[in-house]
Amino acid sequence: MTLNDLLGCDVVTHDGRKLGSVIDVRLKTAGPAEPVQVLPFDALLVSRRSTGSLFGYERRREQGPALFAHFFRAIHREARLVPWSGVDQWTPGQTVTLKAGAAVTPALPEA
Amino acid sequence: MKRLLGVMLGILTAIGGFVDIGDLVTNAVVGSRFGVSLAWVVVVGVVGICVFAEMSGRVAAVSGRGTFDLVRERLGPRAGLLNLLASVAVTLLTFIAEIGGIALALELVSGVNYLLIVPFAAFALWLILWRVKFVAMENVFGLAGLALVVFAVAVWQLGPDWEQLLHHATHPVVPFGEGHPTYWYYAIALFGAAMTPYEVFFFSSGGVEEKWRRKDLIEARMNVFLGFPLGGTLSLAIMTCAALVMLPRGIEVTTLGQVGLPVAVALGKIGIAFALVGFVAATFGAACETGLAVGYSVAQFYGWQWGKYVSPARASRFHLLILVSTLLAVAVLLTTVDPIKVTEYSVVFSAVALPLTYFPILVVANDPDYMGPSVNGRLANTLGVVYFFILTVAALAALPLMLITKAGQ
Amino acid sequence: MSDSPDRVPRKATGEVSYDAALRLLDRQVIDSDGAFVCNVDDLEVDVSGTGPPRITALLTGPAALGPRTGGFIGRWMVATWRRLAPDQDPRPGRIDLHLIADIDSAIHLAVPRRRLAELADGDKGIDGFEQWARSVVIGRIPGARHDPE
Amino acid sequence: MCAALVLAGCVSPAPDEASFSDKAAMTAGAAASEVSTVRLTTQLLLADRLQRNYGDVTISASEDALSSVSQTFSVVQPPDKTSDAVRTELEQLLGDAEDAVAAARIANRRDDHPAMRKAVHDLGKSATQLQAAEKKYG
Repeated sequence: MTLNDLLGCDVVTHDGRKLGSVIDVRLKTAGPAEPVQVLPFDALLVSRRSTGSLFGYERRREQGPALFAHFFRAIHREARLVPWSGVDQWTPGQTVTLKAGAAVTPALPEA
Repeated sequence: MKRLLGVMLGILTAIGGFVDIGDLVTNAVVGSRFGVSLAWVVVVGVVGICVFAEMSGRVAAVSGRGTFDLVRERLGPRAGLLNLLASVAVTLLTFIAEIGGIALALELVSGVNYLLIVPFAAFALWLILWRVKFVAMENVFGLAGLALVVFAVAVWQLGPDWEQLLHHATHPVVPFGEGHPTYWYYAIALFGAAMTPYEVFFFSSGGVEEKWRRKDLIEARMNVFLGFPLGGTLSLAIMTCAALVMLPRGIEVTTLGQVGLPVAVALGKIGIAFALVGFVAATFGAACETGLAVGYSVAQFYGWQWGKYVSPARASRFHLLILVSTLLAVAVLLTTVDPIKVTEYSVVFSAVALPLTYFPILVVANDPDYMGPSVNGRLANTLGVVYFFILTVAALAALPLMLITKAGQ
Repeated sequence: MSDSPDRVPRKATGEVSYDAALRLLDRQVIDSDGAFVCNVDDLEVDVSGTGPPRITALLTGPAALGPRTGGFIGRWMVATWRRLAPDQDPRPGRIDLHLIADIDSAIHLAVPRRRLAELADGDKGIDGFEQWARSVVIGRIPGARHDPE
Repeated sequence: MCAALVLAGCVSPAPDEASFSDKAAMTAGAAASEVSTVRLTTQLLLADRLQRNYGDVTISASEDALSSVSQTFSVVQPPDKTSDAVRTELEQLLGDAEDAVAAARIANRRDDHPAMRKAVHDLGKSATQLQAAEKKYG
């Protein structure tokens, strides 16, 4: 299994509603000073589009230029963060199905 | 004292290294057809290359990453690959034009047909890229390229009516007999010549090779902010020479020989001797830079070892790329395609390809993960966004204008 | 290069999480001598055991990059590489996460590149093309092993 | 890119009279440019202000360019009688120009100053006529 089997997968809620597709995976480290041993999945970033998601505007507040930030945040205004604990099932290369009551929050932190 | 000398040397090589075959040809062609009515484009182009080079130099120094490392990281492998193919194609076209330019310059020196010179010039070039250190290469060709100052002396010697010249430059009108599409087509060509993408790949990769740190940024910025505008002045001098000597005689520049004739009018044989040294140095230097830029781009995209600070055996794929590009350039030139025509197309396609690398660099220069506290300030971002729009408009307009004007006929 | 004071090392920023596509994929991998090794073409995911899936290794080479490139070019990339690879069933180059010393704008390894082949099981993908280019063309040209003058 | 190169390099047959005289004007202009280049180069060589090799290469390049311009024009199909007149007149001028340039090349290679002075005069006349033709047809 590789990360490519997860990126781009459709993300579907338990009642079959499509949230978007996986644009990134947040990984947890053991701590800032700890050596990198294994990196477990922490959360999924989900958006309806993939254009420009590698610029990071939809998940970070501080990055300019303002014009680009506005543009890409508008494209990804429905970008969501879903904790991996809320994932029910992952079919590699196809879909990720969420549990009922998974905590879906906006990807962009509050200002 | 030693540091000051280093800074001086850097600025001088930046001036001498600014002009390449694209600048020589395009500025002379434009001067002979449009006078100084397109001089403003050189100014816009020089400010643009300053903005772009400062940004990518800063990114290189702070993050230690070359341009195509970042292009792939920000665009992903698919869009990144298309970007790489387009950029490398344009850089290769420029590389071919530069080698052709060396051969044409040496033809003017020796009287030997340039096609016979091409293989020898290419071999000498490859040998330099194989053996000579980055800094030595840059300094020798940059300093010799300063011989092109002879064009500025020639303008002064021709004694133009400065007031009138300035008036024409600041109140541009399309000259009689030229259409508006042609005017704008050459505006884009001139812009592409001033802002050729390889300059930035080369500049930033050089920064990574020489292991720039934050403290080296001041020096790099001086090179950019003093060297490039002064180099741009040489471009303007070449244009003005053609405007003063060729335009009144109804001569449209189509060969490298014609580019130098105004210098002979103003300064005679000694002037031509300087101009020839300048032609050879400028094209040789730029051929080295474009050849390396091809290797840098592909190697950075795939994460291969690259650079001139290790022996060729430790960067085999990088050197294989350079070798293959050189052979390809020779093969193309030996089809007897006119190197001046190749040059004219290369500068226009440069303008088309520019936004592809400019945009990712602008984004990364704002990314705190890479840049920490050295992200773009307000000025860099304002200029950065303004130029993003200028570049995009120029890139989109270039090909339609090329078709409408039949490449500027 | 890993000791450079200018980069923004992970340890200094106190980051506790990474976005994999943004921070790890397509990054340059640099060995303990400062030589460029490869790019991160994909990441290995381990789904065994309880708990969430874990990234366990960096993957590199056409077999990893091809599927991510997709389309005709991606398939062609993998097919060509399969044909040229000396192994029967070649796998992508693999670098275990244990070998990573630090992550900043690049991924810095704790070992020199020549040890990678011994450490990674069955890896030929990291250095195949480089070795081919060296043995067939570049290494045969006089002066290939001299440092530039 | 290739398509653009091909398109730009094409010379289409002239379908009507206006486009034929446009082509004639362009041809006259391009020819005048080459003739003037040879004239300027010869003047510089006469005044010993230009290296011999440089002058030689420049003149040969202009001679080649002139003959290619003239050849390209000679194969354009004139659409009507008016165009025939334009064609005859311009062919005459192009022929004169090619003769003058060839004479200049020969004189320069021999370093024959009187012949070079005569060539400068002839080239000047040819350039003036071509420029007048360019204005007339354009």
